[in-house]
Order: sequence, then structure tokens, then C-alpha cells
Amino acid sequence: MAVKTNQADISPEELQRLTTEANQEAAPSSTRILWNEFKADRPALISLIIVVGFILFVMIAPIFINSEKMMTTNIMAYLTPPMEDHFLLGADANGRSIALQLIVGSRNSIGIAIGLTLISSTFGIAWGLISGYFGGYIDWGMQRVYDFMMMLPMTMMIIVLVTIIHDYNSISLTFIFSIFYWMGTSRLIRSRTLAETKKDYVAASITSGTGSWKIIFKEIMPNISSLIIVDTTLSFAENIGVETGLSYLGFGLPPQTPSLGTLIANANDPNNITQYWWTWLPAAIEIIILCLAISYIGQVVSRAANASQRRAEK
Amino acid sequence: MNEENELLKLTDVSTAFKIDGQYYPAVSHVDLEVEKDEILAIVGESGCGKSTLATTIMGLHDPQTTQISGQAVFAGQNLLEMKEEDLNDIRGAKIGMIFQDPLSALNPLKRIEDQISEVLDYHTGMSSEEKHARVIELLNQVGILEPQRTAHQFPHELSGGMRQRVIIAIAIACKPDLIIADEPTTALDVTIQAQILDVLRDIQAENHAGIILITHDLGVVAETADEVAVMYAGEIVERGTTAQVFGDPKHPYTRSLLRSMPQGDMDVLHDDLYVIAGSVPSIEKMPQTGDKFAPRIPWIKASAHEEEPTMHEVAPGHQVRCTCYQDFYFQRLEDVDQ
Amino acid sequence: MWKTILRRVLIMIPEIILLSILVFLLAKAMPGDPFTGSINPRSSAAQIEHLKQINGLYDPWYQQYWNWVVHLFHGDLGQSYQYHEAVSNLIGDRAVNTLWLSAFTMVLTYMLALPLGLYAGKHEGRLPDTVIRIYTYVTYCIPFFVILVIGLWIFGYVFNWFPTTGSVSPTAHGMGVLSSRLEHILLPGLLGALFGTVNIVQYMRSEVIDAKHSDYVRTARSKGVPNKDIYKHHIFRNSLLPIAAFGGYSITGLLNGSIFTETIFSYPGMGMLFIDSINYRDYTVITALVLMFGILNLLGTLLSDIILGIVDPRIRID
Amino acid sequence: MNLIEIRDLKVHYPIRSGFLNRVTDVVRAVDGISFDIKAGETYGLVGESGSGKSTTGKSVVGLEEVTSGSIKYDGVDITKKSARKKIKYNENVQMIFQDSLSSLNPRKRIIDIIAEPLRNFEKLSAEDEKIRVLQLLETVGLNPDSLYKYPHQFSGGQRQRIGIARAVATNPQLIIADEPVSALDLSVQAQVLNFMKKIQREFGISYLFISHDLGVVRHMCQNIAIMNKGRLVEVGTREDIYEHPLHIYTKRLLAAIPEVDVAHREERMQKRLEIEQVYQQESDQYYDEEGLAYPLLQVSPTHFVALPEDKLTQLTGEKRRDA
Repeated sequence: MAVKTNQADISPEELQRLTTEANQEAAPSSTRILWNEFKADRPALISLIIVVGFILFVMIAPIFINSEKMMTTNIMAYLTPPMEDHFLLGADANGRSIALQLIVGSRNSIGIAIGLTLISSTFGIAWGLISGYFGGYIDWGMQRVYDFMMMLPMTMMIIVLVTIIHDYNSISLTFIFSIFYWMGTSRLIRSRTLAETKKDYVAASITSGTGSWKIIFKEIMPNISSLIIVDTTLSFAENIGVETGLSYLGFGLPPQTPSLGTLIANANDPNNITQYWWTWLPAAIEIIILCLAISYIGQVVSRAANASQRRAEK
Repeated sequence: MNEENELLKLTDVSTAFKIDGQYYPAVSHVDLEVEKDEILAIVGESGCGKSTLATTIMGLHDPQTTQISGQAVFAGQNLLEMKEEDLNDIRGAKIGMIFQDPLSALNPLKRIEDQISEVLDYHTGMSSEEKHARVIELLNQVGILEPQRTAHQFPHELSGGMRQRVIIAIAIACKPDLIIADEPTTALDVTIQAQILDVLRDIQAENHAGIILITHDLGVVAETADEVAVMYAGEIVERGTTAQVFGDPKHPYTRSLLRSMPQGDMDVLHDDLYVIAGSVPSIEKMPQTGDKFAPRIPWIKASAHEEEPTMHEVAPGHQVRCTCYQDFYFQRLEDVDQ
Repeated sequence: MWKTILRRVLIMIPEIILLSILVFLLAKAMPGDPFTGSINPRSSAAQIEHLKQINGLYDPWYQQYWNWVVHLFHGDLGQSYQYHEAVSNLIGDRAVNTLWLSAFTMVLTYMLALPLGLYAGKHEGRLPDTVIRIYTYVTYCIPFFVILVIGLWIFGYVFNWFPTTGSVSPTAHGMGVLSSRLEHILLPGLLGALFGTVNIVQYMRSEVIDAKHSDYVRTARSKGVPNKDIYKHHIFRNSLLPIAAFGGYSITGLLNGSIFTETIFSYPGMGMLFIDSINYRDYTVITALVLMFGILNLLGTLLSDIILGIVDPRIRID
Repeated sequence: MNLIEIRDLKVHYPIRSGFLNRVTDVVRAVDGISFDIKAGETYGLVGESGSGKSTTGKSVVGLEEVTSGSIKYDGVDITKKSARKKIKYNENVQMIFQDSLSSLNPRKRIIDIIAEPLRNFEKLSAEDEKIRVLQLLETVGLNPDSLYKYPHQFSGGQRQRIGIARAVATNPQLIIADEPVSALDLSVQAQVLNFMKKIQREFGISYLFISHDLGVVRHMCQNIAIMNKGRLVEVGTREDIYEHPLHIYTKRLLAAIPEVDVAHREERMQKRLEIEQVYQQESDQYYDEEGLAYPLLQVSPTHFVALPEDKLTQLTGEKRRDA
């Protein structure tokens, strides 16, 4: 039988000293690495400031806007051009301020995109991890569900569901979108999980007596965290397009609720698209800038995750 | 050395890789000759530069990230300064190469026959019937039992040993004067390894080619090679005939390496193996000057090492880098501080 | 090989059944019923009630579902309320338009994507690669419909280079029909291709880069194969094969995108028909379209798997 | 005393095909093997790639689902997961892996890696745990400043020693070492093997040493089993296997090991070619119709070989005559 080692041969002071020494030798944390990477890349820092600042602004500003008053028709201001009559960005055919609609609409669109990203990514990640880790019949069953979901024409299904449900709001809309937007993430995570599961550190954890759930979420997930962050950032950029696209078609948020999509839908009128460009172009430009900035952040994150591509000094 | 039989002569060959904008030497100042009918083994542990030397001779490095100097004279021409087009006439035709991992070294999407006859396409004017006949002949020569069937298969349908035979068939397709085999048996089982080495020996006997055999396995060298060059940290530290190097190793590295091999007569529970102190520094941390092995033999006085080690002839054809071998002796294991 | 395909097709059957049940139930949940369109507006409530009764509208759902499926198998997709026409005829016309646009987009996509991906991979890290990567990055980020709207605005309205609505000019005849068709699909096709190339270019590029550093390319070099032939016989060939399998998946993307493309360009295809039908609650058309798109998606995946099985000997299906 | 008793162990992998993904055939990775591991010994399991030796090791440690047969530890059959859980099996049976990089979670610090089995099987205070990890690091010859480093900051040999430290953390009785040194350089291999022996002497651990390298196995193991296509072909002590091999497979394997003895290389090559010839010509006498090994027959108290009886009599007869 093995002899238990004597634990008294290291004094507390000695332990303290060894710990401090070890700490000094320790590698920087991943948050630190990420921050260094942003500091080393100026456009990335600017993107980060734009995105964070903008999101904060559109989340806070609408509190001071009376949206009911904003959405009431004002014939007198019919299609006022920008910079006239206190309309910073002009007014639409109903005489409503584009600038104010843009702020409230951004909040709605970004809010839904954030909600959608949170729900669909969480679901997709969990799905991919579980399917990839357990394999066998569990994976087989989950893959059939995945296949079935992939077969559904997403846009059509969402439109049909929106038509059926009468009293939907932004929250139920977010959930409807989420049903159809987790598959990409789940596939990506599953394939990486499959690869990770084959590695010996998972076997080592099993033989060390660690349970399956702990292995999935504490051992495997940290190893694909960079993939998760990158995928989530890119999904966020993509998801802005989901709600706005459907609102553009008229099947997103209810008509009286402003959204970036409904603003761009002003372009559906051949007169608006050329003559009254201010009714839709600002919203389009906003989406473009926002999506570019978010994806750029995603690129920086993925670079930080890959040691060989980092730009920050080592 | 017989001038007439000399196939390849390396003089002061160095290769440096660019890492983070700076060049670090992977191979430095290598002098070697290979003759006809000779198997020269280059032996060393991982990272000692033996594979880099092979790819340097073949010109397989990206010139943008490598710096190569010195001379590698083959058939009167310096390979290291040749243009890519001229090199292509030599590669595959005059020099064949065998790689370590037989699966990844074959194109997964092409049939075996196409991969072998590709060499013939570029170096012979054979008709397609002639090429087919030659492919079958080659597969026979490397010991493949059903050449017609194998020729038609894809790499993934073959076993590791079969794939390595195919690689050898590619390397010898044009009866090259020189074959460079880079760890040809490392990925294989011992019984397959023995067969592959037999194939290599047979081919050499038939074609009178010179072979450069690169390996980390001292046993393979002792069984196969005529001449040995031992590499450490990009330099050749000892060279001579196989009998000289294995029978009377001189350099402390060679001696330590041989000593650290498991011996059959040791006690299972109590006898420990000899361990070389320290470890090979990474390429970035390698000292640029002085005796690179010196830090790993702490019981020899620093003064025993040469400042800038040079080759010393200890017997005809047996050379050792640095004079420190004179001071080296094995102490009892217990005295060796790890 | 045929056995594997047959097996794949058989696995699809339960999926299609499930899809049809789902679509049927969704249709049931929609406002209105299949007679809203076909009955005489002057019929009394009692008469409608009677019609519903004899047509089984009060049967349990599975009974109704069965009847519907039986009709489907006879090619009867029902009557359109809005157009007073058999749905099959209606979709037939629109499908031709969508097919024209999709096929054109796909051809353009591959014509653009393959050279770009190969070129970027070959010249990894150099200026053209950077330019191509910026292009893919930008188009990847911007939502498809925004690209379409802006494209329509700039090239359709501001420069007036392309028609902004319709599929064929009504005045065209003879060969003019074809050229008018091309004129109408040029802009949406180009914009769709611009958007669709992104994934293929990126995939292609990384395939080429992987192949470039692979051992078998090193083997080819040591055989004395010249650089341009290494690209031709090894790198391009090996990177192109997996791309072939993308073709099937592109169908899914194109169908989903057609809803936006056709709405924005007022192009009378299936996507626009769908939006119109939703707006008019023309639900026989809607169910038919959803079912059809679902099956097409499935066929796309099947096609991809088959292509991949044929071109890659490692997973060759036999 | 036998620590582990393996009886008629089979691990078959299903091959699925057909319409409904039904099992149409099986791969017999391990096909009915039996052997015992005594407390305190190193038992060598030797075979070429695909022989099933790794699968055997994995089923002993509980990583592989066993098709049939039994693995008894302390008299308890541990082939079921519930049985392993009940007796905290993995506290006593641990594993060292071949690929040191892949066996250490790259996102975890060394302290968390080594402490993982401790956290699952022994509830220690944070301070005691740290002390234990420091002691373990010392046992395998690593500095205390390794505590908060990540695996990639170490060399291959050092990582393999970290793997050993983790395996011995709970003071196990048996460690499955699956090709522990085959990815290492010669000089580093010596170091790792020495540490394994040192730990064995200090803690009285048994090893199941799985390897294809007969030189290393001879250095490490008292008892050895040779595996071929999922079955055992020869079992015996170190002397039995290396001095008196009977099965052609064992002979062939032994003859194929390259040795550093340059002077006698021609003779060895001749001998190898002779054995190869026998192998080619007589393999049907050594294997059954399916090309698999026969059941084991006892030759001596320690020596077993998989041969039909007539062949065995013939071989032992020859041997006696030679002597």
C-alpha cells in the first residue's frame, strides 16, 4: 500500500514564498492579452469605442424621448429636408422626425439583436457541446433535429409565424427568431467539441473522476472559448440584419414601433429612394457602420485568441 | 575519399529561419560528402537540424523566410545557387527524396499510379504504356505484392508500410544517383521498419545510389549506415564510419546518447538509465557562439572546451568537434548531478 | 453508390412528412380557410357552413391532413384565393423567373469566387490578397437587404443603368425577350453574387493555403514538378473539389435570399409571390411554397453530399 | 497478490451500415484476452499499431466500454461504470498518456491540472492541496514556480512528468502507462523512465506498461504479454520472452529491433531474414484459419504461448534437442 506523504515538511512561510514566486512566473490572463491586443490596434480600439458608446447612447437616450408623440403624424412637416425646422435629419412622409426614430429604432433593433444573440448562441453552444461530447445515440438524435431545422426555409417560417401570432412584441419576436438562428453556432461548436473530446486531456479528466457536465463546461468549453467569442461577435453583427431585414419586409416589429428596418423600408417608395434619401439612407449607413465595427472587433478577438497572429508585443 | 565516387559535397552549409523578423540558425557550417554506394546516416534528436539540412539540399525552403549559405556541389553544380527551373531537372531525376509521414506525403485525391508516373512525366519521354510498365516494375521492386491493383488505389486504401513503399517507388522512379530519406521509418512498426530498410538496401545495391539516411534512431543507423554524422544544435559534432562512431564514440554527446539507451541486462526495479543533464535550448535561446553542448556536461571544466570548436581528426576518417572529448569520462551514475 | 443515395433519400422521407405536418398545422392556424377564395361571395353563412362540412373542415386534423396529402399526390395544391387560379399553375410561372435569377446568380457567384479565392490563397499576405480579404470582410458584415437597397439606389436610380422592377419588359418580343430578361436579372444577380461569393472565397483561400503547406505538395516539389504545374495539378485541384459540394448548399442560400431580392427588385418570382400571398392571406399558396422551399433545401443538401461523395475518394460512396 | 485480473476481455466496435444504421459487423479490437497484474510489478503489454494494446489499457482504466469478459480489481468486477464509481476505482487506478501536450488541458494551470484527481477524490483545504502539488512537483523534479504556468510553457519531457505527477496524486496502486515515452527524444526518454521507476520504488505502484518498443519494455517490465490482432500470442517473464521466445510473431518482433552493435549486424540480419522466411512460409501453422492467434498453452509456470499443441510439442522438442 502506498505511503501518504508527510504534509508538514513545507512551512506556511515557505508556502507563501513559493506561491508568490510562482505567481510572478505566471503567464498573463486572457483578458489582459485581449486588452493589449486592442491597445495595439488603433482601428479596433476606435471600433470598440464606437460600438460600446453607440449602444450605451441608444439605450439611454430613448428614455428622454416621448415615443408616442414622436410617432404621431404631423402633416405640416411632410418630408422636411434635413437641417430644417429643427429636424436634424429631416422628416418622413408623415412628418415624423427621422433623427428621433433613428434613436428609438436603433434601440429596438440592437436590443433584439442582443437578445437574439444571447438566446441563440447560448442554445447553440450548449447544443453543440452536448451533441459533440456525448456522441453515439444522443448525437445521432440531436443531429436529426438539426437536419430538420436546416431544411426549414427560415425566413418564410418566421414570416408565417409572425402572421399567425397576433399580439407579438419585441420579446416574443426575439424568441421566434431564436428558434431559427442557433444552428450555425451549434454546428461550429459541435465539430470543435468532437475534436476536443478526442484529446487526451478529456480522457485524463474522466480517469481523474471528473463528471461529464463538469468536463463539458469546465474543461472543454474554456478550450473553445475563443471560437465562442468570435462566433458570438460575428453572430451579433449578423443578427442586426435579421430583425431589420424582416422589419424591412414588414414582418418584424409592429408598424408603429420604429426600427432600422422600417426606416430603410421607406426606400420602397420610388420617390423616397431618390428624392427623399434622408428618410432611409441614414438608417442604412448606420447599419453598415455598426456591422463593420462589430465584425472588426470579432477579427481582433480571433487574432488575440491565436498566439501566432497577435500584434501586441509579447 | 575517392573523388570519382563523390556524389554530393557540402561545404560550410548554413540555414537560418526568420522568426519575428530575426534570423536564427537551424543548421550551421556543415561539411559532408556522400559517395556512390554509400549510406550516410545523419543522426540527432528532434530540433537538431537534420531534416532542415535535407530540405536545404533539395531547395524546398521558402527563400523569403530562410537564409541559406555555403555550397552543395552535386554533379559539378552548386545546388544552393541554382535557379528553380534547373533545380527541377535534378529533383526527382538525379536526387530522390523519401519523407517521414507516408500518408500526408501522398496526394489523397490521386491514384498511386498517377503519383508515381508524375515523376516520369517530367524527367523522361516515356509513352503512357511505357510509364505504366515502369510503375508496375517499380511497385514490384519495392515489394508490393499486387502492383496492378495497388497502382489503381488511393493512398487511404493502403497500409502505412505500403504507402512508404510507394513513396520509395516515387523517389527511385528515375534511378537517381542520390536518395535522401528523411526519417523514412519513424511512423512505422518495427517489423515494417526492417522491411523498408531492406528495400532501401536492395535498391542501393541495384542502382549504386548514395543514400542520406536521416534518423533519430541509433539502432537503425548502426544496422544500416556505412558512415555516420551526429548532429547537435545544427552542427555536426562527430563523424566517421559506423564502426568508428558506435565502437569508439568520442564526442561527449554521442557517448551520452549511446549510454542513455536502455540496456538489456539492467535490473528492472533498481537500475536507472543515464540521463544527459539539461535540455536542448529552443532555437531562439541557443547561444550563437562557443561549444553548444558545453552547458550539458557540467563536470568538465569550462577551460576544456574550445572557445570556438573545430573538427579534430582522431582516426582516419573519424572527426570530432571540440577537444573536450579528451576530458570526458563517465562518472558513476550517482555522481551525475541532474 | 446508388444504394447510398437511395438510403439518403429514404432518410429524407420522415423529414418531409414531419415538414408537411408542420406546414399543414401552421396553415390551419392562419386566419381564413381554403374556401375563402373559391366560394361565391353572395353565399349565405349556412351555405358556407354546409360547404365546410362536406369538405371535411370539421374533421379531426389528422383526417384533414390525410386528405390534403392525398390531394398533393395528385398534383393538386389547391386554389389561390387572390389569383383565382390553381396554385400549381401560379407557382409554375413564378418558378421559371426564380430559376432564371438563381441560376444566373449562381453562375456569377462561382465565376467571381473561384478566381478570387485561388488568387488570394496563392498570393497569401500580399496586396491583392489583402484587397480581396477586405472585400469579403465588408460584404460579409453588411446585411444582404441593405446591399440590395443601396445597389438598387445607386445603379438603378442614380445612374439609371438597370431596370428597377419586373422580369421582362412587356413590349419585348422575339429575341428581345431574352435580352430584356438578362437586363432585368443583371443587377440583382450581380449583387447576389457579390454577397454569395464571400463564403466560397474565404473557404477556397484557406484550402489553397493549407494545400500549399501540405506534405504532398512538398513531395511534388521533390519530384521536380514546376511551380505552375504544382498549382495546376495539386493545389487547385485539391482545393476545388470540396468547393464543388458547396453548390447544393448555395441553393438554400439563394432561396432564402430570393425573398429579399425579388421584393426589392419587384421581380415576379416565388419569393415575391410568397410575400404577396402573406399580405393577402392566400394561404394555399403559402403552404405550397413553404413545402416546396423545404424540399428544395433538402435536395440541395442531398446534392452536396452526393457531389462530395463522388469527388473525394476518401469518402467515396460505393 | 493479483491487483488486476483480466478474464476473456473483449472490446468490439460496431460497424454500422444499411438503411437503419444497423450493426452489420464488428471490429474485434480486443478479442478475448486474460492476464493478471501483481501488486508492485511492471507488466508490459507489447504490440504493433492496431494490435489492441491501447484499447486494453483504456478498458482497464475505464475509458473504453467493454463488450464482454471481466476486469477484477480487488475481487470486484469494474467493467460497469456504476461499479467503478462505487469503489472510487480511479482513485487507485490512473493513467499516463502518450501525447503529453494533448493530455494536459492547455487552458489550465499546472496546479489545477495536478490537483484535479485530488479535488474529486480527496477533499483537501486549499493550502493542503497546494502543499501536495508542490510535493508532487518535487517528486517529478520540477520547480515550484511551475505552479501557475500553463502546459505550453514546458518541454515535452517536462510535460510528461507533469502527467506522471497528476497520475500519482491520489497515491494510486496501478498506473496505466500508454506509450509514455514513444514521443520523446532518447535523452528525455531516459529521464522520464527513471522518474517512473523512482516513483515505483517510493510508492510501490504497479504499472501496466503499454509500448511497441521492446528495448524500453525489457528495461521496465518483469512480466510481458505480446499482443497481435486483439489476442495474446505469448505471455511470460522478461527471460521467457527475450531468451526463449516460441511464437514466430515474438521472434519476428525481437529480430526486427535494430541494435547499436555494429560488429554483428550482418549475422543479425541473416537471422532476421531466416525468421522472416519461416513467418512467410509457416504462418498458417501459427495462426488459425482467420489469421488470428490460438488460445494460450502453458509451457512453464510463467510462460504461455498461443500455439496448437502439436506445433508446441514440435518447437519445444527442437529446443531440447538444441540444448
